Amino acid sequence: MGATGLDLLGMYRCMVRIRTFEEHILTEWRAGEVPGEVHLYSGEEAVAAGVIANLRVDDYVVSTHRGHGHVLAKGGDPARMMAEVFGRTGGYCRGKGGTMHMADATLGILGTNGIVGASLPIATGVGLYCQYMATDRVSVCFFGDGASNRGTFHESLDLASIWKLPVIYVCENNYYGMATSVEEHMNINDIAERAASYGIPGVVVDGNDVVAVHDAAAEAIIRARSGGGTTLIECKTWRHHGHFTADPAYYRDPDVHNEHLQRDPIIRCGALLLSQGLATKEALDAVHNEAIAEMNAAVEFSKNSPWPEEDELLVGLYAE
Amino acid sequence: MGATGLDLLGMYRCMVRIRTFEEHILTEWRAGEVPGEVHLYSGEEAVAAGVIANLRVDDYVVSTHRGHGHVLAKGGDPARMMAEVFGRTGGYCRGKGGTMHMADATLGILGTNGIVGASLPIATGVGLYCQYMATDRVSVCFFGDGASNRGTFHESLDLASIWKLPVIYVCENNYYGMATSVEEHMNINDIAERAASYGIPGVVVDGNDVVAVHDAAAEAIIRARSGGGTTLIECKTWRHHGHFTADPAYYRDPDVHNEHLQRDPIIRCGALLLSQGLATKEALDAVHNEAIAEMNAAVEFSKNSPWPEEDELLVGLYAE
Amino acid sequence: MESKMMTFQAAAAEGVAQEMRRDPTVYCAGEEVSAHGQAYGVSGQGVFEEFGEKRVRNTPIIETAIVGHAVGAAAVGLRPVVELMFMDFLGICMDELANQAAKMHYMFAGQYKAPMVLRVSSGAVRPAGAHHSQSLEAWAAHVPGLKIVAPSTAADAKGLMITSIRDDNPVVFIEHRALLSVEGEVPAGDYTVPLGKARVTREGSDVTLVAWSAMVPTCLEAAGELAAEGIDAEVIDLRSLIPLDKEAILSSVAKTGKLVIAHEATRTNGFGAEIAAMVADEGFDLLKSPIRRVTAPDIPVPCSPALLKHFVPNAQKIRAAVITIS
Amino acid sequence: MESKMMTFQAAAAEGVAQEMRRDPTVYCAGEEVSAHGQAYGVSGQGVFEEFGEKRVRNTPIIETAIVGHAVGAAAVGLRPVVELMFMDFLGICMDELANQAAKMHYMFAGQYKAPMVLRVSSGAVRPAGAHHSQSLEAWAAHVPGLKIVAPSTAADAKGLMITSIRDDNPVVFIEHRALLSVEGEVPAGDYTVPLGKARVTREGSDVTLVAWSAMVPTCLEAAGELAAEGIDAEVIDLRSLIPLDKEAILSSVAKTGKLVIAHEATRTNGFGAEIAAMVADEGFDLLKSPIRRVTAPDIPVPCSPALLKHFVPNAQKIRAAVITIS
Ligand SMILES: Cc1ncc(C[n+]2csc(CCOP(=O)(O)OP(=O)(O)O)c2C)c(N)n1
Ligand SMILES: Cc1ncc(C[n+]2csc(CCOP(=O)(O)OP(=O)(O)O)c2C)c(N)n1
Ligand SMILES: [Mg+2]
Ligand SMILES: [Mg+2]
Repeated sequence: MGATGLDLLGMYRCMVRIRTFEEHILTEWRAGEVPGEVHLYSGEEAVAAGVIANLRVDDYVVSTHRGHGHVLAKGGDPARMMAEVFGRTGGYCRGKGGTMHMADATLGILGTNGIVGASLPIATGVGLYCQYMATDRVSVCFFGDGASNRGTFHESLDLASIWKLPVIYVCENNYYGMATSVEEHMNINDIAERAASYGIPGVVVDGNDVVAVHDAAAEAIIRARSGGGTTLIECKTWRHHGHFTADPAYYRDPDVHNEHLQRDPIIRCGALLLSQGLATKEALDAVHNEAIAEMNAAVEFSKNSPWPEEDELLVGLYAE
Repeated sequence: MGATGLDLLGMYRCMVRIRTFEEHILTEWRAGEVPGEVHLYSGEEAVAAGVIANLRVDDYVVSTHRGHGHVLAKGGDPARMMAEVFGRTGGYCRGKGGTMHMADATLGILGTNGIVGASLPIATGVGLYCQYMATDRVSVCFFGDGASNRGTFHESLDLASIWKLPVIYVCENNYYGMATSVEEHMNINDIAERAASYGIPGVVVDGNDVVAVHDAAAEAIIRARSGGGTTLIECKTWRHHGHFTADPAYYRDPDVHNEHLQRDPIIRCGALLLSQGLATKEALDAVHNEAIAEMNAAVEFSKNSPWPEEDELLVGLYAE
Repeated sequence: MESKMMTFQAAAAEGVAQEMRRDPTVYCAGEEVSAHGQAYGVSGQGVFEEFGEKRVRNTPIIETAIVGHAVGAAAVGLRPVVELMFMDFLGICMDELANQAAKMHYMFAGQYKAPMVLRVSSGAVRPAGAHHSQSLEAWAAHVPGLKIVAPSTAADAKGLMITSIRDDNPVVFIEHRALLSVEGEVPAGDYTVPLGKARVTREGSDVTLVAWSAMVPTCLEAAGELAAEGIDAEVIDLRSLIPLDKEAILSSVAKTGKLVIAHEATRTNGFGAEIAAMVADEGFDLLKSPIRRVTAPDIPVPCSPALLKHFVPNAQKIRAAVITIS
Repeated sequence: MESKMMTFQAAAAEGVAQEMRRDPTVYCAGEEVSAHGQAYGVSGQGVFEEFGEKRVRNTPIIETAIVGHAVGAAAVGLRPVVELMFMDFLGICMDELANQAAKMHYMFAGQYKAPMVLRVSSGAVRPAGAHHSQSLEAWAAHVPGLKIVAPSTAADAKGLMITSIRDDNPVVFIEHRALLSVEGEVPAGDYTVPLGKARVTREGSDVTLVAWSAMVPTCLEAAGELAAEGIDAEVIDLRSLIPLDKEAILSSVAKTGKLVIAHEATRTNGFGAEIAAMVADEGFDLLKSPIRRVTAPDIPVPCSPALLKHFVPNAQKIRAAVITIS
């Protein structure tokens, strides 16, 4: 399947919005406006955009510490996301959650998550719900290369495979977990190989090629919707910044880094749109400008959003 | 490699001693002499005997809830083992441990273990010791098919593979974890396939053929001793009794059960010894008779061994 | 209300079955919960036969995923009743329980909740060794967002089970193995027992004994012995640890001025510590004597029956503790 | 003894490095402990450069195997110093810690021991959310066989680290992130601080404040404020929770008759409960007023700095608690 028939411009817009959101956060973080550290998604946009382009609003996404891209792609409101990162009451969780605990129940977003590898069992249970209720919905689980070594990976894929659950496990292999490279943390090249341990399909895709990601995910999701069960998709990608905002990422070879930057998914997608005549330069510029305006507004909203008051502290421990 | 050059009779004796030990326990359990439940190793003797025949006294074994076979094969004293099962002061752990917590530090036996899957990380650390101290010792880790789904399996093999540790992970696939069959608990046929997830060799062997087990283990152990790292060996075997002493194992198809009983590792090994002229019928009978005498004595010892007194209760929480 | 004699185990199963009939989103999952495995698990008991493998789901030996998947299923609309064969395995799934299930509602500002029940069988009964005997409720008690239920009677096993399944929060439901075969009158039908309401199992005026789960009958036994010595003990069955019925404890101590807490868990930082600390703060002026705790000693559970009998607190030890403050 | 000013973090690292020089069986392992990762981990700090990757071992993100492998390595002869990047991850390795490391010596009747140190960074400092802020020492305190160390000064960080590494038992070593950059005089050379010996950080006669880790400076601050109001508080730094220096607490309470315990962990079943329970039993006759606990509330740690500042107990709250019993 190629780019035709796809809403390639839609995916382009999605990626640009993610990138712009993240870069705005970085700017604000450097200006001291953002409390704590943030794990930016810049560079990995093709994964969220390509996979989630296949989802309906009633499908589910379970995300990670590096999760803004997933939330935005699933339809998250950048203003409420940004305000959550800023710790304000206008945020998705009124500031209680923060960047690593940001959810939108109306969109089936089960939250970014502070525990590496925690998304996998949760997404498995969500997949059970989809199957149990006899829906054709799917559960999409994002996790990193580092997370793929955790026991939760193994147990979740085992369970999903024997129960034939409609879960798509999407590994975002950005070649590092913090400063630890894939070569250091596992003894194989392709995480997708691990699918064989569970008798499910495992696919490696170029995670900087939004079309390739889209197509691999489409296949898996169509299969899952129709009762065909679980898939593991490994997307090879690259994070443009350090592990989190404060990390200068000196541990990465600058030459390798630059090489990877050449494969920027947004630039590639833009070139494809132009070369296939699917969009004009002006149209692409408009996408960028709209995103900038949107994210400026999100920052503005967040800065003006009130801080939570002390009387919110004890609210909401239990569901009543 | 065939049976020649092997101490086949020694392995036979090992298997017979294990079987006799276990059957004595079953008899005593039925007579109400054994407190609690016991997981018998009967039927799986070729695994312990075949693997451990390759080990030296300074090598290590990490065992499971179904661990008497491993302890005996590594040189454990049946009287002290039996007394431990009986809860007496003559036991390896003075009765504090019981059947699932039985160790002999002088023989490198790190204990049977009550937590399914707990042997794997422990054996990994033992393997690190062997490598760190620049020895040519190895760490052998036993675990069941059911245990191979636990997160500890995944994390341990990942760590051992990247550190190239001299650990041999021996999966005793007896087709069931309690009443749950392998088909129910995993979506693949051979657990050895999971080795590919860690870039290490994975081997399937007939776990009722002591020679096959021996040879597969020999290859892995020689490799590990010389710095060649980790191996996963899957031994397909069968437990003759239920999951534990009280389990009638109605969930197993009697025909399948009987078929498996035909492959009794002791009978097979005995036939091989006879056919190759390595032992006479009388010699084999003598092995059995000696084992019976030995285990009778172990039972006797255990029954006469004093119960621990209350003043032992608080002794030994901390190492001083 | 109509009632019948049944075991604790059957009563808990009846509670589960009734809820499964009432609410199609309730399902069970765990190791050996299906047809064949009922010899091992605490649940099952006819439930599998009625509901089949869609709703009574046998799992591999994967405690992390048993609890972890339940969090996801619960968040989006199911009501999982999952189980650990032994409470000793809690450490394997503590992250899922504490960091995911318990925190979800607060952390997401109410957008998600995790209505799930984690059934755990606890206690040192048959000699089973250090990994199959523990009572670890104190770990859960230190996790804001969980509820903890620990019935001592068959009727409560049913009534609290139904309430726990209907609760919109994660509930750790403790079934002590010594109680499973104990019989009692159990109300039929839709019988619920609220969480956070202790029961005065025996009224008395001289000393308050607080317990839960299998220590309740042990306290009653001790109270019987004490009565013969002229000491009139009140026995409080907490039924749920979280929420804790502080009022019941404090009003009893207001009457007796004396408090002894009994639990089978090891001593240091057991849940008895929380009760003692609460009373030493909020009920200090009511107290006439030191607060005693009768607990297992701070050791792993020994296997030999000869040691095990000294490990588990018994009526004699409770009696002796009461005597020291009488 | 010669000494020099250094940070808590550097002092802990010096303790580790000295032991590594002295004893070749001591090694470190954990996530991001090697050269590149020191920006993230609490350890490292020059240790990697000196000892290299054999003895400072970077691991994948596998907390279960980090702790689990350490148990095996320790049992046969190494002395692992392993770490969790955040104490919040304790639930991932609780089984290995509680069922294997802690039980080994007792369960095997002394045949094996597990001399290992589990370094954990704790506390809510920068806004990092519910999974990167917790203080979970109470879980470990309910596990017989573990020791728990929680220094509050740079000197203790070094002296207790050396003692912990030499201890033949598993030690959970808590390093509060708020303390890492705090400086203090640290004795050079082979400086050890015994476990189980609390320190009276400030003498006083009116009330006893008991704390550990980052709550010690907070209590000192509160004591300063109270002094201005004519209340003379004694501040006890426990330094280790297990073993617990009961004597130090009881003899202070014997003097003051009043006890306030401060900890950053959430309230219910925190380690403060154990201290209160111990004193309400063994020190009841010494007490003149209710025992107060000043703790975090029973909620997940909120992320927003606007809420976080109300979550962590501060000097004002400690002062206020003291006032209620003064
Ligand atoms: C269980 C757990 N261990 C460690 C951490 C600390 N940590 C946060 S992100 C991270 C690296 C994750 O790597 P990867 O899964 O590859 O995701 P990436 O950051 O590359 O997107 C680590 C170790 C954590 N949050 N949770
Ligand atoms: C972590 C854990 N979960 C569950 C159990 C209960 N249990 C004991 S043995 C067993 C089955 C183990 O199956 P397998 O690994 O195949 O070993 P086998 O008994 O067949 O030798 C189970 C579920 C346990 N002891 N530990
Ligand atoms: Mg990564
Ligand atoms: Mg098996």
